[in-house]
Amino acid sequence: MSLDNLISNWSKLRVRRPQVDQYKDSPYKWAMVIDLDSCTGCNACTTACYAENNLPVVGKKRFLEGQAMHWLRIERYWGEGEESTQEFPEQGAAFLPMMCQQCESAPCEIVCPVGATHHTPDGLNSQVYNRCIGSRYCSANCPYKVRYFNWYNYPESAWPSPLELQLSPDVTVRSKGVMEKCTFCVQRLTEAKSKARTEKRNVQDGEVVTACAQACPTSAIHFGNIADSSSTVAKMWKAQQVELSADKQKKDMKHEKMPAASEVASGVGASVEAEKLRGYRVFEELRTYPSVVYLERIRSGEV
Amino acid sequence: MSTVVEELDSIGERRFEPKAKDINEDIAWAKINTDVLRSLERPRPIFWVIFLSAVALFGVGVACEIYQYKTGLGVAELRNPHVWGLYISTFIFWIGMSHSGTLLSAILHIMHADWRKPIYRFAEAMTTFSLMTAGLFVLVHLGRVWQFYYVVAYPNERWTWPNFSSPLVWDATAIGSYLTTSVIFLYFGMIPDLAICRDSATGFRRTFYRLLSVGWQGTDRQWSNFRITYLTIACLLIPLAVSVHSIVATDFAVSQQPGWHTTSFPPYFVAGALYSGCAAIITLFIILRHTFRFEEYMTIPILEKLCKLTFAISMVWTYLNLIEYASTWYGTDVYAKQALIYRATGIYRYWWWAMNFLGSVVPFALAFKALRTHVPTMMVVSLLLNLGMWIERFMIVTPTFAHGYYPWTWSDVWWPNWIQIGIVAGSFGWFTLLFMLFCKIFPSVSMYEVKEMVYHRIRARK
Amino acid sequence: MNKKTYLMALFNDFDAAARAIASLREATIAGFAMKDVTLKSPIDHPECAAELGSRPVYIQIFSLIGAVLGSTLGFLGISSAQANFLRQPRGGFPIVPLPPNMVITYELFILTAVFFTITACLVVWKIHSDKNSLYSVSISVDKIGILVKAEPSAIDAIKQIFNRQHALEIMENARV
Amino acid sequence: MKTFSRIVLCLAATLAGVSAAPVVSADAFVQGGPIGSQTSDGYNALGPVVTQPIEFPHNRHAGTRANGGMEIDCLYCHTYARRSAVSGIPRLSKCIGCHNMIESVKEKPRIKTLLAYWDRREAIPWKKVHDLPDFVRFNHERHIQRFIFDQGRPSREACGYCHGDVASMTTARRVKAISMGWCVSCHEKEHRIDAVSFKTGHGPNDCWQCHH
Amino acid sequence: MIRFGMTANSVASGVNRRDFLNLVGLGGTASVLAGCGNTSIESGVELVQSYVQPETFVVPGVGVYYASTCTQCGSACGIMGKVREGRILKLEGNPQSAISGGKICGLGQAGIQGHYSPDRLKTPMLKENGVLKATTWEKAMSLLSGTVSFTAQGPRRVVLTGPTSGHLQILLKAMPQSGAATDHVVYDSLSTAVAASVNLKMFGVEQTVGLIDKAGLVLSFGNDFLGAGDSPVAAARQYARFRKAERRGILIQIEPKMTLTGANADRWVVIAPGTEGVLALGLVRELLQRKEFANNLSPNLIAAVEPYNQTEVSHITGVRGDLIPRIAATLWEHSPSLVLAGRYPQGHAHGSHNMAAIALLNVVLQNQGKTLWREAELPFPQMAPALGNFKSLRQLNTQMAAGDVGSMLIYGTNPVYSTPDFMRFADNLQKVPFKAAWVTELDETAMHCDLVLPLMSPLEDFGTHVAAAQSDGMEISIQQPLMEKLHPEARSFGDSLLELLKQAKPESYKSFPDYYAYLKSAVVNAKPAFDPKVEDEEFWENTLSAGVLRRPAALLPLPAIEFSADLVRQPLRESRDAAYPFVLIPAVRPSMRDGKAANLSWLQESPDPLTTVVWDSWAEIHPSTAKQLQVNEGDVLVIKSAQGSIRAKAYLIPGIHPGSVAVPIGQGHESYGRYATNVGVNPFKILDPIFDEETGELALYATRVAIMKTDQNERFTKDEGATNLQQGRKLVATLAADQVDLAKETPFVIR
Repeated sequence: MSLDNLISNWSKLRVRRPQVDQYKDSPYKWAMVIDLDSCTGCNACTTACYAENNLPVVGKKRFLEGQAMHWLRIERYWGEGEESTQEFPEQGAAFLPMMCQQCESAPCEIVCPVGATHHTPDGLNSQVYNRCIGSRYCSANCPYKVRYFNWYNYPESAWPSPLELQLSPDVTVRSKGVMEKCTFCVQRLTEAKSKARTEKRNVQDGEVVTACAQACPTSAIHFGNIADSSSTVAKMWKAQQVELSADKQKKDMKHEKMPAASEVASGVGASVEAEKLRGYRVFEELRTYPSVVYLERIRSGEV
Repeated sequence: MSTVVEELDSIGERRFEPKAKDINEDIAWAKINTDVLRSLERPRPIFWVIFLSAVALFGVGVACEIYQYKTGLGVAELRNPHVWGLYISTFIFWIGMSHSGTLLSAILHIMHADWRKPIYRFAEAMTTFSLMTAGLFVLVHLGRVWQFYYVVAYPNERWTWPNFSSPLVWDATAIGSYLTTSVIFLYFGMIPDLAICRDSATGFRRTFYRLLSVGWQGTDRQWSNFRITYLTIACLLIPLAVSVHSIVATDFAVSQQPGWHTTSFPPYFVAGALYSGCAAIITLFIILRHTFRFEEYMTIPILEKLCKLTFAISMVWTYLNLIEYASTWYGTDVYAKQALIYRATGIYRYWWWAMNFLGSVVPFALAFKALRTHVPTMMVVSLLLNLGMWIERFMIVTPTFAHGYYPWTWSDVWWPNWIQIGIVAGSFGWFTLLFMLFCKIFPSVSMYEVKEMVYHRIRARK
Repeated sequence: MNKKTYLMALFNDFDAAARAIASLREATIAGFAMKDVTLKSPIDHPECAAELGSRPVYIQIFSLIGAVLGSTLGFLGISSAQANFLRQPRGGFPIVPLPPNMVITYELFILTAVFFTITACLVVWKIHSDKNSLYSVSISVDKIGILVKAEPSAIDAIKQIFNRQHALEIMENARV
Repeated sequence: MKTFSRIVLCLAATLAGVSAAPVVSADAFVQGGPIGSQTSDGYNALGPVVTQPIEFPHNRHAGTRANGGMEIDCLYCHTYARRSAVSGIPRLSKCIGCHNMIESVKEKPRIKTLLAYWDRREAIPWKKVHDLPDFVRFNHERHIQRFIFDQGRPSREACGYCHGDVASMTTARRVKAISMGWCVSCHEKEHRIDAVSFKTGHGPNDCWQCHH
Repeated sequence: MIRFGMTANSVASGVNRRDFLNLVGLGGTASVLAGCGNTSIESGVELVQSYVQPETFVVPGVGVYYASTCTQCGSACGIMGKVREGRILKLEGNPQSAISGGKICGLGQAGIQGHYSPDRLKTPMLKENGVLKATTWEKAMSLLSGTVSFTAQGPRRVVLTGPTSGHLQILLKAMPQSGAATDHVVYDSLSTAVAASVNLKMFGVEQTVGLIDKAGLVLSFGNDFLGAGDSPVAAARQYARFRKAERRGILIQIEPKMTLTGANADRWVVIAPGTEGVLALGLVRELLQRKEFANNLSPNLIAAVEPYNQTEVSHITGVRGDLIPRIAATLWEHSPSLVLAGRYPQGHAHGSHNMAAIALLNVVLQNQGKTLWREAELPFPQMAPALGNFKSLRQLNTQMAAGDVGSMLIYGTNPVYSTPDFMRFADNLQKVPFKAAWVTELDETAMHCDLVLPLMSPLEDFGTHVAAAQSDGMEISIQQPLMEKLHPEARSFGDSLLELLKQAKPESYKSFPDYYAYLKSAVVNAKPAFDPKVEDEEFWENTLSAGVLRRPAALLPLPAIEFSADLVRQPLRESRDAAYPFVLIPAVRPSMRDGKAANLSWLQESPDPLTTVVWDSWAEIHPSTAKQLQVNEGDVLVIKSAQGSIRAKAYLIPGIHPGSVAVPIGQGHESYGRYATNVGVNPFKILDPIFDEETGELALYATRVAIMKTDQNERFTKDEGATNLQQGRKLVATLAADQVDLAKETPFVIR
């Protein structure tokens, strides 16, 4: 709170983010990999999220009015285009667990008038309930629409006694008029970091996971620290050639340069084809630089 | 004086062909005072009827707001993804309306268009009151309005500041500045008239006007300082007004959503603001002309000029609108294009076509002399234009929420509910209420400037 | 000074008033100075006021001062506030972003300039105001008044000049 | 107001062309000074008196020998503070552990109340004195680890930063402002990372450290 | 993670050292509800968490994990409960459990809500003048004692329960043995008794174990193993390994209405309801034509499957003709394969035949010993689960109607809700002079009882469970309290049973003061089978701490079967009934099962995976059917069978056979707490009296209905927005399996 802050901030923090080595010196950058081929759409993760994060049950009427409070929602799509072409969904349904993508360059962060949502040193997109005044600009500007607003005072109605005994004391219960969203279970991260600091070390891979990743019966959700290159998630990002600070993946550029169909048929382009990787981030072209990598669903065409 | 006037008049008749005069230049100055001050007299019963209706309408809005405040914004059927609803649309509408006063007083003042003089006062009042109404919507739409002071940059015990990168903070400064400046401008331009009121009033009203007229005696020093100050503020007000609505436009243009993220939004918003302001002036012009029998001041030729101005601005608006469609249509942003197609074909399609019809086709009525000199027609047309401009704001805000980036949250069912409509209606009651009070307390025609106008016109004929 | 007497003549039109002021200036009357003549009119009439001689207006200097102060202090204030906002690393964007500063500075620049302008104007009026000066309500209708402050010895000469220009009414008031 | 004065100072310094003169870092190694003087804004509000089930004499247990105290370390009783976010209240059996042995005071009314609770195996309903709003998460463990274990400060001083000199009170009362700015003012300061090195670091400035 | 068992003296001894499980200092919970509104710092308003003499590991503000077992379905997943300040906060999977492997499903997560439910029954209730009124346990026990008789004469005294296992099952078995009751009837509305009977007939065991992760291809006839299956968490874990195997496993799902498993299939094939057996035989016929079979074919078999040629099968099942040889070829190429059969083929009059045909396919594919096994031997067969069926309830119902039943003790089942109207079960229940139910919440059956007793929630109680299907060794799951009783009057069902048994056979049970003591002594007695070296107390502690008693045991091979012609009997094609042109599919929702979980608000608000509907019932129809009927989404339909009708909104879904309408099971409770009551409709009620010809089980999917459109249209309460397509955005991208090299993608960590 002083002049040296002013000076140092001008020089140090006037940087464009994300940049390539942004988390080179920092101990943590939390990120996820969600394998859509493993995801069965069973909703275990969403219920785990309700249990972990004190999410209110809004009831039928409010759900109907679009006021549901699920931080993590499972979307089910029947197709990719604008019209459904098949009579029967022969390759099943496509499920997508969608939660806050913890963007590196989050559209919500710049527009919040009071700075209630900001970027943490761990690369998370925070939401500070007590600072929020409820202008909902962040939600308006979120391309993923994963921010949920407390349209009512849920503490009054959502937990009739003794249901309120289930509420986690580590997570603030949100009253009316504030925005909330997936936090990557920040209460777990804080606890793990605190424990690690007491033991004078960094949080190790697998030591802390989000509630959804913990519950997922097929282990489709992987959570970890990509600042630590030895972590599973960092390895998965690397294997999928997804880079945090790139808005277009190298493999996709390769893919664009893919040979014509005739060449593929003659075997010329086969090597390029074989390199097809599954990792992508939703709406990468919007340059939000999300921290969640999805792995494409696989379907066998043999039958 | 009268001899000179008569002489000049005879010359004028010879030199200027039958073109209608903006105002009867031979009007006695004393008559100007009496005519205008008559509007401050004890109101007729019909005044109270309308006034109380306005209070009642405002009361409806207040009741809705109290309910919403106590229960949460959910009662307004706001939801994901429709998080803003009518509140922000109507906020932009009122902000836009506020640009009329600036246009008529400041811009036309600088351009020496003296026909503005009989009508700018109420336009300025409209500016002030519509800004006050717009400000209410900012508060109404906040989830935790009791914490609104978090937006204000002030040293506090939390050691926190607002986020200056947010267009909402720019909004707060811009609207705050504009409101302050508008009030100052309205008041300052009124000082000589307040002195007139002081001179003809008695009792506590005299004291009231005496305090407000800050010792105005019409001395040459007062006049010369007044002239310069007024001009300076007018000059400062114009860029401010332009910045205010372009900053409101940045609320959308700075965001990333399809249909909002448009470079042409700031000028488009400013044009829309001037447009809706002019339309509102025509409406109030006709109402005041009729109510206070200001036919001699708010004359048909002035109305005609206003209509021409409105028509010109409507064409600017139309152009900017088409530019936006064209750049989206031929651009590569598929999301924005889908959003545009959705506006034209989705559930809000009737509104979208209505907006284009009312905003771009109806103003052609202003291009015909027969129509624009016909007062009832103009009343209808101006109301239609206002409606069109309100729909424009609705169509900016709502379809993007309904059809944004994320298909899963596309919604095809959202319409505002009675709480939102009640609060919007209440805002009209609040505006009417303030405007009626203004008309009864302050002269809604600038007396000294009408005198200047006729004086200079007579001199010009010489 | 306190022995000076106030005298105000009302005229029907600006031409007469202008002629009266011209006569006053041409006449050399002891105990009377042109700076003590004030024109009171229902509308702004710069041509007539010009007869009184040069009376410069300094308002715009204050506007300028306001504008400069508003923009510099505003810019610095906002920057320091931003820089001190808990030093939170803000994802993707610098903590002291220039464009928003420009926008807000722009608003503050205008607002401060307006404040300075109007304050200056009101102060100027206050400086020149004279509580006991003569005033007639007809000035606010359509009459033009010329207020003169002079030694009692000069009063008669001035009255004569006024009467020569067909003054409608001459009011007199001795300073207490 | 101090905040404001700093901004003004900041501006004045900039206008005068003075280079970055650190305002805070001058007291980099001073971590609060004497107990009771650490508030950032001159606010030393004494909170309300809280009526506890037993008027516990902190001064008798933890006060200095000179004042008739026994100089028991804070962490002896408030033992949870070193390993949990909450410092907690010592369990009843801990009180009894000593007081079963001390015959001399067994007949005193407060001790009788205490023993009555023990006989009923009933937890004593102590009231919270330093009760933060529910959206604030203060972690005792981190602060104890840092100031007592890493820096080797006496617990009476370290605890006293926030709780005041409880050892001079009977039942504890709130002494410090405990406002957000007050917390931040300390987090902004450079603190030595341990007792021996001269490396410094400051507390986290991330909102989510305390609010989630 | 800190994991602890309950100390021995914590329950038995007088000193309550586990008072940390008590809710002390409720101030903490009052404050959680205050939310982020109040910004002021307060003194002296809340209480501090304070203990008398807690365990040393208890630290305020730090969660302690206890192992237990989930009882939300029969799969007996090991769970961990996070306990803090005497409150259980969250359930997680127990990594020591081979069934859950540290994972947990949504249904399991929501178990905590049943515990904290605001509608828990708090006191015993006795019906007086048709109204349930609070009473005392003394009175209740004296009434219950009346049902214990020492003679075998007189009307029947029945204990009716849902599926049970473990030591509770031993006590229940002892009830008729000791004379405390005459019958123990186990009822399960969603039983797999048809499959069990077919398995018994063909393989000699009721339960076979299919190893999904060992298969290269899984062909599933309507087996929703990922959703509402026998053990969804274990199956999902296997499925993940199956997908991530070196050669990625292929899943083909054949069913009339898409299940969650079907939604994950590589190829989902729609089939006319009830014709699964025909398709299976068609596939058998295709396979038999391969040259590998040329030498060792049974001529019986060839002759038996001869009629099921491609055209005929395609005609009957509606499956495209060219698909049949392709499926057969893929089955062979991706050997070892695994053919699974689920609820859909069982739920018909010829359900047994369907199941036999599908089992035959497994045999032809030679999957026994590769992917299909018998369970390992359970060291304590008396603890084996008693799987319910429908047939015995039907018999009981007849006895009740005849007035042969004198008393009925009901636990863990809700037949008034789940029996079809044609049985008139509720009316017949009224003919039973005395009926008592143990429940946590007043459900429909409890409302019809004379005595209703408050049950401890599963998170407050002790118990042991043995899963019906275990593919990895053999384990007994231990259930222990995670929290002190929330309602002091609630009691364990085991305690009540023990009390009754003590009256019937005092000498056998007098040494056990309560069910806990019985359980502990029984578990400790089992020590030699697990860890004979440790002390009894330590063994008990270790058992509680681990939450499971595990014995690594190899799966056993299935016997070779002799082919007989009656295995391939398939009915003639059903004649279409013009009055009831559609087949009703009462679909089982993974989160609701038979309706037991409908009172949990998390599950009510958890969108159905395929329709994303919440808090409601709906009728799924195919868009082509909808077009034909001129029905739009949200139109209220009347679905009418010969037995009655229900109303539900139409939901258009491509994943259903056009001749069917699916209505989910689980909703439509008349009494079951605030979250379940009056939500949706109950399709059980309109089922036709059609039963499996061999076993007498209710045919769940054989009811024929007519659909009538009404004028009403209501919006759906669903998560899905205006579109269910991706509109060209890359949200969920799909790659063909041959384009991906999964080996490059390691590491995957699958537990």
